[in-house]
Amino acid sequence: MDVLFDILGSANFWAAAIRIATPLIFGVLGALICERAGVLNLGIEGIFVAGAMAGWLAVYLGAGLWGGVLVAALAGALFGLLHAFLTVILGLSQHVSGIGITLLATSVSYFTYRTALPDVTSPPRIAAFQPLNIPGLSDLPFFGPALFQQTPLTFLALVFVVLVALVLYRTPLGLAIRAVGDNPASVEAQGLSVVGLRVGAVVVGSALMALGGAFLTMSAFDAFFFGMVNGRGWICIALVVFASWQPGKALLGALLFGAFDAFQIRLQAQIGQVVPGQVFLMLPYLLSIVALILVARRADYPRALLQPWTKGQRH
Amino acid sequence: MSLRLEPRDHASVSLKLTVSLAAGVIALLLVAVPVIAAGGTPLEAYWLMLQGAFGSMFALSETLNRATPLILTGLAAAVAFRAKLWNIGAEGQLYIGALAAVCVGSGLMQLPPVLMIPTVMVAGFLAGGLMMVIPTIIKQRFGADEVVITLLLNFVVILFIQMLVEGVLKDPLSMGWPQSVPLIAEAKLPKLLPRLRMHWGLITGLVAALILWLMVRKTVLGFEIRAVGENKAAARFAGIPVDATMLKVALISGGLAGLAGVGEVAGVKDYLSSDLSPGFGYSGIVVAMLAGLSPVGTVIAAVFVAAVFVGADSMSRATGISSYIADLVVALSLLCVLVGSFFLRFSVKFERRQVGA
Amino acid sequence: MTDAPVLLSLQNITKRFGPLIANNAISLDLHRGEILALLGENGAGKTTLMNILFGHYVQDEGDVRVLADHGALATLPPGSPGAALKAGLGMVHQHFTLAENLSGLDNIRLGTEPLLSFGREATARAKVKKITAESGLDVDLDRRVADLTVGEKQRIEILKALYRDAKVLILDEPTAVLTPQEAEGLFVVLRRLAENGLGVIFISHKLGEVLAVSHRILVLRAGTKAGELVTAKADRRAIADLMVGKAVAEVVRIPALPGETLMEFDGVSLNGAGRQALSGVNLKLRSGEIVGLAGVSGNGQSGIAALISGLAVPSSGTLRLYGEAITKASPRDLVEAGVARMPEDRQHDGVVGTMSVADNIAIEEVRSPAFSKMGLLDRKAMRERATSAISGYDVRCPGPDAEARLLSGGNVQKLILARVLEREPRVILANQPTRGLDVGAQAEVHRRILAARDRGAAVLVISEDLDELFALADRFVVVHAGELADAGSSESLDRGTIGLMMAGQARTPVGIAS
Amino acid sequence: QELTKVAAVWTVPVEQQWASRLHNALIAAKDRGEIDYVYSENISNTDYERVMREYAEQGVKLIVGEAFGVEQPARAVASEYPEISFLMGSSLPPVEPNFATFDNFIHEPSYLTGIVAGLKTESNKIGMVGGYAIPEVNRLMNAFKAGALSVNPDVTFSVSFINSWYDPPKAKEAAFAMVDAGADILYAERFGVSDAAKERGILAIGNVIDTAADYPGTILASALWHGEPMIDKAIADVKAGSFTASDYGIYAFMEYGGSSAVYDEALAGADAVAAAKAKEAEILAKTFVVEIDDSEPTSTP
Ligand SMILES: Nc1ncnc2c1ncn2[C@@H]1O[C@H](COP(=O)(O)OP(=O)(O)OP(=O)(O)O)[C@@H](O)[C@H]1O
Ligand SMILES: Nc1ncnc2c1ncn2[C@@H]1O[C@H](COP(=O)(O)OP(=O)(O)OP(=O)(O)O)[C@@H](O)[C@H]1O
Ligand SMILES: [Mg+2]
Ligand SMILES: [Mg+2]
Repeated sequence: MDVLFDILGSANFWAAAIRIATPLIFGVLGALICERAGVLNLGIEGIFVAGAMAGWLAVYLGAGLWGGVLVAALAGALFGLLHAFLTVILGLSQHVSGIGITLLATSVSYFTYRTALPDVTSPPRIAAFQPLNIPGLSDLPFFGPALFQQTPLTFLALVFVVLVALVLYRTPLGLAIRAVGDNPASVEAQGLSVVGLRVGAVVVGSALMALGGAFLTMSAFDAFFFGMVNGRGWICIALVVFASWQPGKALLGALLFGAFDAFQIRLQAQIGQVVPGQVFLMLPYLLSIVALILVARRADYPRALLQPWTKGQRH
Repeated sequence: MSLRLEPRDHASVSLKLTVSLAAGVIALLLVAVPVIAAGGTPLEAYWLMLQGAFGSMFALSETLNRATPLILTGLAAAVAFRAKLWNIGAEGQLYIGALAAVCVGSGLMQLPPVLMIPTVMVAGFLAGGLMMVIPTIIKQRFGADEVVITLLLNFVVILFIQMLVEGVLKDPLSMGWPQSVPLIAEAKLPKLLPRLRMHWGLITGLVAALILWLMVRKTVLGFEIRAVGENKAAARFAGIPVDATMLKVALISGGLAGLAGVGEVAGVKDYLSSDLSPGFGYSGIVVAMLAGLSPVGTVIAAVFVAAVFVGADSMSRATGISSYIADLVVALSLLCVLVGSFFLRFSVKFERRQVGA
Repeated sequence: MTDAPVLLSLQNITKRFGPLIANNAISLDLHRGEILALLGENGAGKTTLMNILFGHYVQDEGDVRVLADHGALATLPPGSPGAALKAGLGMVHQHFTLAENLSGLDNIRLGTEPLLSFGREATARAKVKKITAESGLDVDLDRRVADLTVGEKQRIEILKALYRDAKVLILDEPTAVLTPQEAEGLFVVLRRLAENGLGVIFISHKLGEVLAVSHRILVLRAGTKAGELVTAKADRRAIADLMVGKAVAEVVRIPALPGETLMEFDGVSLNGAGRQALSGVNLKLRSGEIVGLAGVSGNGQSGIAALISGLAVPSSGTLRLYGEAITKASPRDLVEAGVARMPEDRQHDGVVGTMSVADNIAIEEVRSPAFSKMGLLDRKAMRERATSAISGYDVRCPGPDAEARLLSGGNVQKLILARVLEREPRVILANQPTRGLDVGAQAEVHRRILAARDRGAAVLVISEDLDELFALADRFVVVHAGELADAGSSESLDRGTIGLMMAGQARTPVGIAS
Repeated sequence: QELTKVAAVWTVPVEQQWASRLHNALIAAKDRGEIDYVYSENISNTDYERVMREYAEQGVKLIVGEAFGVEQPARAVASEYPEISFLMGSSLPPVEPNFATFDNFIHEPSYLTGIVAGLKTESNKIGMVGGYAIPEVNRLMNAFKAGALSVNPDVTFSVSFINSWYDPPKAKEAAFAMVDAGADILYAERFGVSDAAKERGILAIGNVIDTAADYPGTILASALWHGEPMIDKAIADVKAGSFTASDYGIYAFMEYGGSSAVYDEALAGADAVAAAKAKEAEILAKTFVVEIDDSEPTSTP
């Protein structure tokens, strides 16, 4: 019990939870935007890799850090555009296209990395984002180190949560995105472009996912490694459902996941392995399933998710 | 000039062939980009890919060996997707099937091969099936989305397997490496040809495809699965037991993925470890969709995907191009074939339209 | 009327779907303040024409011209709903185009404000309130559309058009899903709007409505313009003949000879989902008799239908079939016991669109020896049954292997009739049997139901169309707020009485009250 | 004259510390013009046998790789190609006539870095972060612990495994957790751990490769593995036709120059380095033997 309170009472634990959650926040927001518009984007895992690689490589080749962030977002947007072309414009299977994008984005990133840097034997480093020191806030006792000593990308992620929520619930654009994910005919009948809205949502959503990847190589770490995304994209797909497609709950879900991970790492470090480590690693997934079961009945599924739309066709 | 799309009712065989061929050619043209970027010559690369996939008995056997689990996971996805049961969990079901095979086939009981092999297969089938039945029940009871649950269960299962092969199932003779005790000789699937890795799992896959084909076309169950998949409300209204049908689909789907796992341990590896499958479960989804969910098409698509991978991988070795190109070629081929499927559903017409002044 | 300026002009519109010519060189003019009714059989091309007008479809030939601000007709760019909306066209689609996850107000606002702004919800609300006050289209603007009744959804659809200051309002079968009262309310609104200068195009299969509300009638037949009439000089027969191309025979009902009770509701209650809820319902369905169930939609009709269909079980009370309690019967049990069920929503519950006509005809009985042996399908028997059903019930389709989704609504209904009546059922549930069907198809369905009754079946007809109930029912029951009241024999009833009972203002028919 | 063709089959990308030591040694041999070197990286165990066979069919003379996950099939391939020499990382014994084995036995320098860490720690808490608890990792961690305890019995250890070979952000998080729990020295089995040490201003012990330059002021000492003695010996044996199915693992021992300990004297202090060097001399003189313990290391209770 003491250990529990020790861990939960330490500012570093909360800082770690937020840090671990950051890439998930980007990813879950991106997936949420796509799905709200009616497009499932299983390309997320690959888009994470592409963002991680492209952003890092840009900085390694001399771009500034924010330039790298931009390049990562562009890379994500590009794969998003491909996914949108296949699923929105051609109306092809969102499952297959998504898995294809993951395969493509991952292999293109790995291939590019290896072909661009054939002879590295120790991964080259960049000067990554450093935690900000916000005068006043960062120095607060407990709350300073817990909340306000993060890198700029973490704050960017939080800004995006607010921004996405604002756009979704407070602007006509958000109204249109929510409508197109529920019934594209409603949007078309009101003179808006179903294709335009969906393509836009997938492109922007994918750019956000790529920022999740960029965080890994430009903030959480300072080098690119093969396999370093390690399933984080898939977790976001689950978190979106957990969050019932709402940005606020998405943030909560990502933070919970981060907190759990930070907690199990600390528990292992402090009291060793009382049970096999895998049990802890499994728990977030099992808890997500339990949470899903609890929220499922109330979840407000975008009804047009997975449904292609072709103008002039009966649906 | 305007461009317009007209849905097709039917795609003729010759159209299908033309489209597949065109997709293949375009994929190859695209592959030239990374090949040239890595300093290779495309024509040589194409030839080496073909050689690598089909150029020798060994190459062919390797292609078919890789296709074996893909056929089974592809069928698993195809049968579930037909019923609109989105099973993304074939990867986990594969591992659970393999786990069951190891549990019953590593010395727990002694039976002659004629009995042992079927026992191992049935165990793997049931275990994999159960792994899909559970999320299906959860979906029916609580309305929780099966895409996410099956996806999440993949991670749970792999961690569970890691735990077992580092714990109770760990082979005391493995020098500390996390792997299970091996299967006994009687439980192993015989090889089809000496010195080649192809094994009886391939036959299992082909037979499964045949049975599914019959089921879809000729049986009441197949009829009911179609009805439930296409319109649940109408099926329920017409008196088809929707939930029971879904559970049958779940059992078959998970079971087939479980059989893929059995094939990998009993036919290829002999023991279980947490790296048994390089994503066969996920590739199965791709295979099934490429095949348009048709059982026979699944076999063809599985061989195609396997050949592309094995051929490209082998090409990378012969040319010194980074071996990551293999996945890149698979991805490009997949997307090209996917785009091709668009032309099977729609005909594109260019025409002049009269619009008065 | 024709002196008023032309608001909208269609010029030689032609539209082909593959080999089919859905619209063949159709021209029409719509004037200010005019209500134009567009009539035609199912599949005649009405919806297609309106979809072209509104930019959902792109015509192959011809022009759409709309009165522009400068006072002359301007050609609309084809295929752009946005342009149509801008030009002042408003459309109420045959199938709702609402986002169910949004509120009514949000559906109305959708697409009317700059996308990247903070929106003007308050202004929008005020404007909608003003329109509702003027038109009488009252509806809760803040409820999620998913929670609204079909009538309310219909009103939201109309408000969507009016909100954009439409000059022309197109309504594609707006009354197909409305109760008579709701429809009457809509007509009042339409007349008022027309008086204010709006041009209205109104599609309906209900000739009574058309005669009551329109100024002019345009009839389409198989994609071509079959004729144009001034309403004041038209009558039912003439219109029907113009639509079908031949005379439509009247359906006559001979008095019933009720026999034994086949199905009985004995104090049946049903909890749960509001619109399904029933309390203490008593109802007897007797051999050789048609019972008509009247009621404003959402008062429990769907509960009664669900019970007879086997989709729900009573939470208390007893349901009896042939004298035996069947409190836990599944749909399959009921089918096997000889209960024929026609679903309310035929596209949703009646057919599996991507399966063939033959499959859909056999679907209730695939497990019976007629269509399968030892789990293997007997495809030949299925096709034979389908072939005979197609000719026997005049199901217009390319053949038994055609996918059911390609059939029009009327033909889907005939397919379902063939499926359930071919087994000579003893109890029949006909739920909205002719909703959206043209006059010819309606007559056909009515004839079939009456024939089944004459054969000795017990029939329950649920309909929101009182004309239909009076044409079919021997006896009336009325449902209000989950309670069922017996209204007695149809000969002794009039519309006013039924209307009062539907509104819950009388428990028993006036005059029979104790 | 044709160069001796050598192929390597790696289950990990060649950046991975372990593979990189041998990969570099092979590249060096190639650059010296001794061999023609080809390799495949990130090969899954399912594909491993096929890749071995493809190289065998291409007529290479020596195949270097890791048989850990594929012991049986690797041995089967070797037995089918007796004219080819196989030098495989393996936990099992070699097989005549052509299947030689090796492993990274750098427990000796690990022990020495343990001595430095044991003397240097002030909080008496050392954090250790590993990938998976497999023998190759366990034996180094255990030797390190033994070294530290030999000079400072009060040291306690926290051990955690991240269950991945490649997740530096995660390794970094695990390391942060150690620091939060009071560790002032981190044993950096994986990439990511030294980053945490540097960021929090504490010390780290390097493993397998020398990363001191990447983390100035952080790496106290490192236990290095040198692939060259073994690779060069194997190449020479193949060229001379004298390659035998022996255990090449011994070439990782300090006496063959296969491993070494390096210290940052400015950080470690002269005393600690002297103590370690004294032990090193004993090891080289074979008066002291570092125990090989492959069991899973655990945190001090
Ligand atoms: N999207 C489409 N693709 C192909 N054919 C179509 C399409 N829409 C309509 N059609 C064809 O056009 C014809 C006219 O259909 P339409 O929907 O206009 O009929 P309608 O007059 O509105 O019928 P109803 O009274 O049943 O609403 C149909 O017979 C159909 O074959
Ligand atoms: N996707 C489609 N492709 C081809 N034809 C279609 C398609 N959808 C509908 N149709 C055709 O359009 C015509 C009208 O269809 P619609 O759904 O409007 O039927 P309906 O008779 O109006 O039924 P309801 O009144 O119940 O809506 C039908 O004849 C049908 O063949
Ligand atoms: Mg219509
Ligand atoms: Mg209609």
